Amino acid sequence: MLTTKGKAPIVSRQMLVFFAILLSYPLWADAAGLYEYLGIEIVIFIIYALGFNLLLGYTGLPSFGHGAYFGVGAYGYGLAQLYLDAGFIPGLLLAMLAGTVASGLVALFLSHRRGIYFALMTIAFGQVFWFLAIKLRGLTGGEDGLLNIFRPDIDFGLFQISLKSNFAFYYAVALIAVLVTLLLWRLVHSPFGMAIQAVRMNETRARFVGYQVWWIKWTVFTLSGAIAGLAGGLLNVAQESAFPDTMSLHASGLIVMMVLIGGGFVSFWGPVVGVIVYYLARDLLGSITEAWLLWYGLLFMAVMMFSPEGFAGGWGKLVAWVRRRKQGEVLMGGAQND
Amino acid sequence: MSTTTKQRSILNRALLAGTAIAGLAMGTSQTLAADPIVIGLTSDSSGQYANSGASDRRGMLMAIDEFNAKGGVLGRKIETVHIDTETTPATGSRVAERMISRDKVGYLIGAVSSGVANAISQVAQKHGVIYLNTNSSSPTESGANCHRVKFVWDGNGANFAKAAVKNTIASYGKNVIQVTNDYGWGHDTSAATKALIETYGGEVSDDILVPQGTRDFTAVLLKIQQAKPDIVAAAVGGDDQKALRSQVAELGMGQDYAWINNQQDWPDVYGLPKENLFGVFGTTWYYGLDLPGVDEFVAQYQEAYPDTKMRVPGNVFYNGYWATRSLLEAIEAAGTTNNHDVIKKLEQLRIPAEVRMQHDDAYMNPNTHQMQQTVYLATANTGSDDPDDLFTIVSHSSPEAVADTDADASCKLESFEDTPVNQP
Amino acid sequence: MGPHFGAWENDHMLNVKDISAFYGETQALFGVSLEVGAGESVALLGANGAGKTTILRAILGLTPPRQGSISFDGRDVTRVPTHEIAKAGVGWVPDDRRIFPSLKVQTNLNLGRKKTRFRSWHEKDCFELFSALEYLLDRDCENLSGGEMQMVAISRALLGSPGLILFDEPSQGLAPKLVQDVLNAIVQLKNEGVSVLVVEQNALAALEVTDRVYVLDKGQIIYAGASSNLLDDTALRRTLLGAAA
Amino acid sequence: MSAIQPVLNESLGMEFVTNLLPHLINGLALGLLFALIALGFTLIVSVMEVINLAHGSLFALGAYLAMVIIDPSLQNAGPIGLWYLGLPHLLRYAIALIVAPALVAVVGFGLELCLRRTYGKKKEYGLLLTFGAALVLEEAIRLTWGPVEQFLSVPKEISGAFIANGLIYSTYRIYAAAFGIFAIVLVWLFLAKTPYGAIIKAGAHDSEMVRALGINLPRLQLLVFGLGAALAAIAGIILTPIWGLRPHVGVDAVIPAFLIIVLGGIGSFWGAVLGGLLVGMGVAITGAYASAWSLLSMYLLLILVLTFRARGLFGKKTALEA
Repeated sequence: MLTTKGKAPIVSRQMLVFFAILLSYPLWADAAGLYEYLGIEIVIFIIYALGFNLLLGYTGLPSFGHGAYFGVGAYGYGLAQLYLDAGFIPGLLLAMLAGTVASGLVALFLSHRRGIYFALMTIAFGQVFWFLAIKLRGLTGGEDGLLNIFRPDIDFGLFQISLKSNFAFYYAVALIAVLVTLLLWRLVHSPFGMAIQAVRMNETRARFVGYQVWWIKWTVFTLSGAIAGLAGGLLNVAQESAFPDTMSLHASGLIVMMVLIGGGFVSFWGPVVGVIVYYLARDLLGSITEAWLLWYGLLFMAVMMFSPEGFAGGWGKLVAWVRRRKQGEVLMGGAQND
Repeated sequence: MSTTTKQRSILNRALLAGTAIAGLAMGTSQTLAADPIVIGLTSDSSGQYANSGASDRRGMLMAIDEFNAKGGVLGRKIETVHIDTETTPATGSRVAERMISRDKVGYLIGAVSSGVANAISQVAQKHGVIYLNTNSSSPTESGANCHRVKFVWDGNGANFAKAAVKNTIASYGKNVIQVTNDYGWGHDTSAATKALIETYGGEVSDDILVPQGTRDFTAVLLKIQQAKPDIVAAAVGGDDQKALRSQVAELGMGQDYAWINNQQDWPDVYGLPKENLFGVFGTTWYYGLDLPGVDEFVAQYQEAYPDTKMRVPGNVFYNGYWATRSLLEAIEAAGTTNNHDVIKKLEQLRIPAEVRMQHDDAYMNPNTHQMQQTVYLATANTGSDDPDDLFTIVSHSSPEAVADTDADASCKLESFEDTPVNQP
Repeated sequence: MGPHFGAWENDHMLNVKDISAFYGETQALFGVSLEVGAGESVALLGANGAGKTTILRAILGLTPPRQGSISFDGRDVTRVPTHEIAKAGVGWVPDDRRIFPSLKVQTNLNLGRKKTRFRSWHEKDCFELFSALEYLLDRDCENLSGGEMQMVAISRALLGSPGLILFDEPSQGLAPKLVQDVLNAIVQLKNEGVSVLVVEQNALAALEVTDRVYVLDKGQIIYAGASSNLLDDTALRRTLLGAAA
Repeated sequence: MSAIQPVLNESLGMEFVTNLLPHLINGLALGLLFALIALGFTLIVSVMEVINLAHGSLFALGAYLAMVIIDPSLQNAGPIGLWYLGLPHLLRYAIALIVAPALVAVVGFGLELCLRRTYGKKKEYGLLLTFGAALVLEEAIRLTWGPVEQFLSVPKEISGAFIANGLIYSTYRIYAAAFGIFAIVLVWLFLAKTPYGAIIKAGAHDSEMVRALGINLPRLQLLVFGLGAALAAIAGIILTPIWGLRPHVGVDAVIPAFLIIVLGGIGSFWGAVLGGLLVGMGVAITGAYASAWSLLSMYLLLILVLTFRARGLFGKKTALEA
């Protein structure tokens, strides 16, 4: 179960490992048969997934339409660059703002809904946004997407850094990922983090204890929407365009899959693992077989059947098992009941 | 299609290592053969255009096999990498990035969906990699979204509409209803058609927009019946079009109005009942054309692909084949793989009619990078029992008669200075 | 192992041996053992949360014990699926009745009907036990009173021809007169040869209609003996069960 | 786009009504088809509280199998094959309508056995397992039959068109709608009039109590899942002659099914039927007067209904909400 206690180090050991891998990636990517651009997308989706897991794993609210806010961020960034001539950082802030406004509005409808009805409302709203992205072609470029975005320079006043190369842009994205990770890590260990977990464990009880449950749900949904918007904005820069497909039900379903296959319900790091597994599977299986989704689907089914808490859950169980073995404890038999 | 091409990048390394070891073992001082030219095939193998994508790819590979059989290009073998672009622009973008940066491809070929073509061409332009849009027929591909590195080989919506509209209004009447798929390609095609309808004296009394993903056209068909037009001009694509076709055919409404449909890609209609193929539509090529060389081409196809369900090559295959062949010929003519030189050769491309197996000479428009070629107007061939012989060619129009004149105005190619030099 | 009291060693209908059970990670039972003989009626008393219901759930296989064993009618049923245990002849009258509210009384009864190796019960036998039941058959269960629901719940269990019937708080929420009806029914069942295990808060009532008693506290058996002993010994009863008993 | 004409006078009003009537009929027919799609979905969700996202893939699989049964490629299969191909088209269609759903039911059994491992855990796990199964089935269909558009041939007895009031209507559409009514009634009779129905309802309400009555609930769940899968297949066989047949046709089916059961209220049989009719009407009417928005109308309808009625039209509280 995903439970955090109030006290946590600002930087944990796993975090250091993650940062080390993140920041060294361009140095060994080529040798490992990978490439920089792949890293860019993986890191962007890690940001997206970490924010999404705030909602799914920590608060227990399944959103199957989160692609909408990712997409709104992507379009937000693109439009900011095309019409407001906004630079990299202002553009990203506007992308976040767009994600915040869109998810905040939707959250007004959602924050009083629970369980399956919550999930279905997210689908319905997600479809509405997706539909509008295709329909409002004057603004969004329709199904062809919003094109001709360019990778700008980051303007620090005194000097500028060009993001044209994948190498430079990778580091920009990686630094943002470091910031987002630190921020979210603090957040889940804050009183607010305790509150959202209380909502997940028992919404009714959380209400009795005195939490303003709808307000917590609204805030966490909006926050994850803002982070999705940021990630969407980054993908827009990476691809130099924004496409409606990122808002489709399929794309929204995939982020849920990634987070869960990694173990978002049991670990802060589940989403990170899930995104990496998905992208590597796609890149490696995808270059071997056209039916890669068949194999990925089977893998996913197997995970849901045998280790529904994902890779992180399976890992956790393995670690616990090894530890118990070491201590020579006898494993207790019998069925577990929740 | 050979399955080995997909694993090429992995095989490459193994082969390279193997050759190196073999070379050492034999103790020869033989120099390694020149590096192969790697071409990235970006056609879809899943999603809405999966089937066309497969046909497209078969065309490319047949051209590549021809060249490899005579020793490759500039003495270098041609290898291919294929990754599914899933009929999804965002995937197209990533696949292009991967192919360029990891698989080190020199050229990218293949697209059916204009969204994917667009996404790939942006990446290609950034890296200066020549990209052939084989089969996407959106007018914007050689208009607003044209690029210096991109060449478009299919006829576009404007070409096809020009071929169809004049004829139909003269024969059937002036009152036209348009049915438009409510997305970019639909609107572009519909707008081009509307302008033509008005030019030739027709009147558009209604434009029924149908959202992408529509599976049930009964409401639309009821409206058409209530309005009783002479002509229905449909710009409905992909799966939607297939649903529309079967529903019109079922009601027998194909004969009641003159239907002008957009282009019919061969893989989309192959195997469907002929009554589903009502109305007229444009295409760039048909295997039943009575021209020299066609029979040999069909025979070559059947020999190369004895197991495909489609027993004859269609327009998508044709475009894929010719795009690839023209690129390889341009490289040979340029004597170098340098992208700027190859682009210049392609811009001057001119292929005689008898070589292209069309009625007119085809040539590249250097301002829009779209191939100018004969456009055929076709309808269902209900008179034949041959399951392959689906079309009757009604007429053919010269490239000049159907030229997309708006494209020249809206296309702004990047300068050569703004296009990175690339010599694969 | 708990002490043996008056039960016939070779004639056990139910034999629960040293079971431990958990709800999630919380342990609810700590090595509980108890027996019910053929044709015997046994009371299981104890405070709220002592683990009484958990024992019934363990017997039914709904909360299988992690340790220990349960046998019914000479057969080990520790890891057997619930429906098999029920088919072997264990009936259950749960504390909140658990009547299916969207169905008619008749349908509820039909759902319980089955054959076992024990004496077969028919609807008319239930009517003899509860004369009012006959007139309820066409009613929707949503509109039944508490007493009527209890009648349906007991009859539904009986139509399953049980050899042992588990009552969970049968008198809970019923008016005094109805409580008496239910208690009479329990006595009658025993007379018909059905073994009975009754979990009750109302200790005096339960002791009056049973042969033996177990008292449970914090998941452990703290007393076992004849019901009459505890009924007579007010001081002991109060020590075990609190001042109200 | 034609706007809705204001009803200024009697004759204009009459014209409006006569114009509208065919669209209402269309909406009704469409609604019945939507209800048919949702039928198996609602059965599984109400009995087992599993949102079966593989519903669409089973829908597609049913149609593909039926296609093969109607027109198998038996040219080289000897006398039995030739004999089979010589049977009337209508008979082969009828065989397909029985055999294909039965085969899909077997696939449904397999899926239910996989799902078993998720019972008693988070509801999302079951849902996601079926999402994975949907991917797998769709890819398997693509590998088996290719990505090509296929064609499920319909016997001439139920195809073609007829003219009424000067408008052409599709015979098949009438058959499909009638079949929709037939299937709805059949499922309702099964649920309301057979002992299985009572067990299914009881199992949906309180699975523990049902097991404690000696009923083999796992076997029942297997049966119900198989039945739901078979109903998905039947919907696929009926719908794909209208929609066309391709590997991802299932996605077109599963999303409306989803919306419909939520609209009607999860667990309510008549809610699902009403939800189907509402969506059908909504799509048909917007199709007539604001066609560009016809597909979005179902989502807007859902948002509207759920904003005012948290559990849909006839929904009750279920475990899916926790």
